[in-house]
Amino acid sequence: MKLTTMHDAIATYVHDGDTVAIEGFTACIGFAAAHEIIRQRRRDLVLCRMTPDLIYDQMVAAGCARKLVFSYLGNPGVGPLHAIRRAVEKGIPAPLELEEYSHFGMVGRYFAGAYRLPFFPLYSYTGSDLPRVNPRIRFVESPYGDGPIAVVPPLNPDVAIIHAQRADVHGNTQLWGLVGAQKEVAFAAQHVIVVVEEVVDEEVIRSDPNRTLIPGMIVDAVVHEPYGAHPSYVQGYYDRDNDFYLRWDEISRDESSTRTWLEEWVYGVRDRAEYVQKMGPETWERLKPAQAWSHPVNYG
Amino acid sequence: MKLTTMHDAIATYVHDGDTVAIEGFTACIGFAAAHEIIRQRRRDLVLCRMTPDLIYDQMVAAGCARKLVFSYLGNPGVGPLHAIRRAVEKGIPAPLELEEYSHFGMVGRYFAGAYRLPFFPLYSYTGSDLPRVNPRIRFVESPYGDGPIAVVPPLNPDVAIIHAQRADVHGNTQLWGLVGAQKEVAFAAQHVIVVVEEVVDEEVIRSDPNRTLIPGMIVDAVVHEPYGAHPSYVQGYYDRDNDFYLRWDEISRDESSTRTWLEEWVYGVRDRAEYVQKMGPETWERLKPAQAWSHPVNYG
Amino acid sequence: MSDYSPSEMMIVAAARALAGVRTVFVGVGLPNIACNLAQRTVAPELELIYESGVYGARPARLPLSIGDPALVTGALSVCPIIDLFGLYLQGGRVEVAFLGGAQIDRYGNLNTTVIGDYVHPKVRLPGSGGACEIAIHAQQVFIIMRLSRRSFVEHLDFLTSPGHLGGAGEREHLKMPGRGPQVVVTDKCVFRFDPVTGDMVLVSIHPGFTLEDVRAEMGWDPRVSPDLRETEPPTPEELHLLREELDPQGIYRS
Amino acid sequence: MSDYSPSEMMIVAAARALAGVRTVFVGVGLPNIACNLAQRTVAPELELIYESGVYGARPARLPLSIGDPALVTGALSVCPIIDLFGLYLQGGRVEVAFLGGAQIDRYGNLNTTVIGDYVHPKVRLPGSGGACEIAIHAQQVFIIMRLSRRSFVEHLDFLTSPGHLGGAGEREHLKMPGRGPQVVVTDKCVFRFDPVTGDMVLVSIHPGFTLEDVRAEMGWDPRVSPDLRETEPPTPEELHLLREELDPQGIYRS
Repeated sequence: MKLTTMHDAIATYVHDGDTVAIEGFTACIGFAAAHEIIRQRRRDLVLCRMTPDLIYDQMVAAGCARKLVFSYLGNPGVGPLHAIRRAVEKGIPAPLELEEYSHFGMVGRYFAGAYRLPFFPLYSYTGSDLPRVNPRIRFVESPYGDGPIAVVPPLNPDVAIIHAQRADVHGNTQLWGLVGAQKEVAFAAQHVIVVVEEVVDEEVIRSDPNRTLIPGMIVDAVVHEPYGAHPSYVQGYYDRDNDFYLRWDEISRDESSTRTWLEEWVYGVRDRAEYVQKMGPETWERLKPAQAWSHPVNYG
Repeated sequence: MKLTTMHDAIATYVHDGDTVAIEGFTACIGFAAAHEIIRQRRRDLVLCRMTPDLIYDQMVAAGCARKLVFSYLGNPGVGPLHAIRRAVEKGIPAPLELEEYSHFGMVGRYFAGAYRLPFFPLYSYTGSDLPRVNPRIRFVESPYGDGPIAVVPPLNPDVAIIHAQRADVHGNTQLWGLVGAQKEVAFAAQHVIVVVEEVVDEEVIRSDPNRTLIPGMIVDAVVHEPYGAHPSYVQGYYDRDNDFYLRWDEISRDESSTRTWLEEWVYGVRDRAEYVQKMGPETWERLKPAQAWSHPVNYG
Repeated sequence: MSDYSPSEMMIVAAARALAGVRTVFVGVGLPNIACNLAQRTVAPELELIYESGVYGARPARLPLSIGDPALVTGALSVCPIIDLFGLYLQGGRVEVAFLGGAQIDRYGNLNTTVIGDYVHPKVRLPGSGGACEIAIHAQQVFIIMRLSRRSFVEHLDFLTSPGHLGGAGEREHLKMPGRGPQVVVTDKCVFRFDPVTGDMVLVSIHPGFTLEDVRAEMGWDPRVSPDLRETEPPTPEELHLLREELDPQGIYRS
Repeated sequence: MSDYSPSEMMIVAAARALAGVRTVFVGVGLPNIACNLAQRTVAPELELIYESGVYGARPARLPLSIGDPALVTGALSVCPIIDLFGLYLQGGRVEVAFLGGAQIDRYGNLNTTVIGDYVHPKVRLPGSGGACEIAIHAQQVFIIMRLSRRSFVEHLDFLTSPGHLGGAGEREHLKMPGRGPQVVVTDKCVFRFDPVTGDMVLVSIHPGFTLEDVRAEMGWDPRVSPDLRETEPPTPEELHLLREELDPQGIYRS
């Protein structure tokens, strides 16, 4: 029984200076966890994510991070991440160290971390300037005589935070739609916090074991947090709030409007439940998805 | 539209001397395909499979193979594979070359083949005699200063044969229960034959895209062959015929009883449909599984 | 200029370049619309692969990002990111991929990382994402970028994704499996690459523009094909599909 | 001998060794029954991991192979084989794994490959399966084998799965993450390993057998613990669970 509150999960497993990975490739991005980290005023975090997205833009604006490990710095389908650019280009609110890879390199780092390998080999980076600016990207010679191949080192975060559709109280977690790099980062991490839309009976999980992405044995805390991935989305539960992604482009252009937004929507609410209430029912009505149910399968 | 008969799929994609992988770890073993290969009297095949099981024991007894690439030679839960032992120990019906790995090494070879990597690194084989007898197992030095690690080379079969629960006519294939190394071997192979219990409408596949293990784009032929994995099993369709696994231990102890069995059940039937009929309805009644349906999920 | 926008001309030119292609690796925006148009015209068997892990998408609405839930609903397959890059891309299964960037040089090398110095950048751009490996592995790379002197530069500030590097043959020498950039579609013209030298050659200019218009927007003096011609303008059928079916809200028209 | 079989004694002794363990990597047969017994007695939180990819199985009947469909129905998770070996085993998530073999030496090294010469074997055995990597990665290895002079040998014909290799310290020197074999449960006795030398030490003899019975079945003269004792026989509760609930058909009794 690992069910706890977001407050307690963050207080227990996220410490100043930790290496933290909140994954979710466009979908299932753990904004509720990020906002709680901001509220608890964590500092000097090394934030890992393939696509830092608005979630790390907000955390960087709030001063939580000293470094990003990433592969694509953008507001998907919209434009740049202004707060991160301010930190990188102007040191506002503080300088931000960058350690960058390509997407395949980044997920390869998680894979190596999860598989306890010394490196992940991949045919990327040849001819690129990336290895020149990131000395962690190296090359090994194939012992079968087929030349050199790039490698990236394992990435083992102190804590990984995964948002998913459902889990049981032991942390056996099922995720569908885009599954990104969540399995790899969870197995790579020292501690795992799972945040879900629904806590379900163990029998629901057991009815479809191939759907289980993360087994309870590697999970430390389960947090029940409906709408916890807004403004990103959870397949089958709510759509992506594209309007907010566009609005963030405006809000974040300016340091003070960014701060005002953080005051109102992060520091100004006690928890995600209050954020959900403040957002108002029309938001959730607007983001309600259609029904598109899977054909069940027989495990008998 | 890739739907064809087993006869034509084998005639088109399996040639003398080919490297063939019929995967399926204990479950979904493609016996119908193997029997058709025997009937078409293919010779000098290099047969790849983590667990050669009865399927390759039968193919070796029938004289199809010149070599096995494998990781575990046994009749699971019963004992040795007598026909393969006769070939290895006594050269009956012909000598058989062996190239062996551990399970992780074997699936790592498929992974490297599928990912088009020069090798798959794994911390196996240290202290073991396996690298001494298999020079394809080598070691590379980590460029991060953490010492040597074993590697295995890619394995890219000419053809992979996958048995699954369902596919559409384009070869988009869904498999549940044990999924073994099927995805990796399919992507590693030059050609892929998918054999299924049911050919379903594309809409069934599209209702649950996370369940799709093999996309149609890599599939050459789809064969509809109910009970095509007997005496192994297909989760939700029929149970493992443990009685036959025990009986094979008796049949295969002796060269002539093995030949008699092949005459009756392989050469003596035209196709799998005739085998199914000859087996009789009481067999399929006996192997009928209980119902245990997955809870559906919403992809809206 | 006629009754279509430069974006529409770009989409149409890119779509035509996809004739007969079956698998394309694509982001959102213009390339996505170009692929949808190609599916309805020159490449009926085209399947789209998104780096988010989706294959065989059938979106009920225009996707607004590569992770739009509409791409997942009713798709043929969704796989983990590592498989998307390992099995599909590095596995050699992608025939064509679309790329773009903040800067491009004459060999089709692309910069999406920084303007200025890497450590103290003037402008920090998004970085590679999957572009670096897409550029290496896709059998062919198609580039869509608006022509401008700021973007078509003599020297990149940073080489994120390799094109033909220093010239033809370098990719083969480095054993890169993909053939590299094949075409650059801009709002004013189309370039292809000289197979002998590996550099860009202007092959067609969109109706309404001149060679001087093109030169004025480039950081180097482009080579011009002896067969330089005017780009075929969008047909009424192409414009109809674009405006009535693929992008009825006109999101990608301007 | 009392009213229980040597197999029952082995199962009970192995189950007791699992006290407090939470994750065990297991095949079918005696180890599987031992784990089921441990779940009901000394290790209530024990979850079984099968190399077929199953975690948290809840079989409605006794599984007859590691790929029995009954292991899948109602399991918590089923994963691809590569993840089973990569994420769970090499990932360091397995506390205890059971192994056995055709031959074992005093350091717990195991042979499951050949009797005789590798190229021209007298008996071709199954090979490694997952044993080689299990022996390297599981935090602890428990061995279950019947005691016999053919199996407990001075020199292995082939070293498939490393135990303590040539003695204590060799595993650490080779940076093997697991601690190697901890206990050998046989039908006549139990061995543990000397932490200083890495070789087997006889720690208990099952009721009804003598030290001479044990010596007669070994290819080397075993070291004997100064605290050598008689193994606690199965309790009535243990026998009841085994016979009435876990293996009512008595498949693994003899």
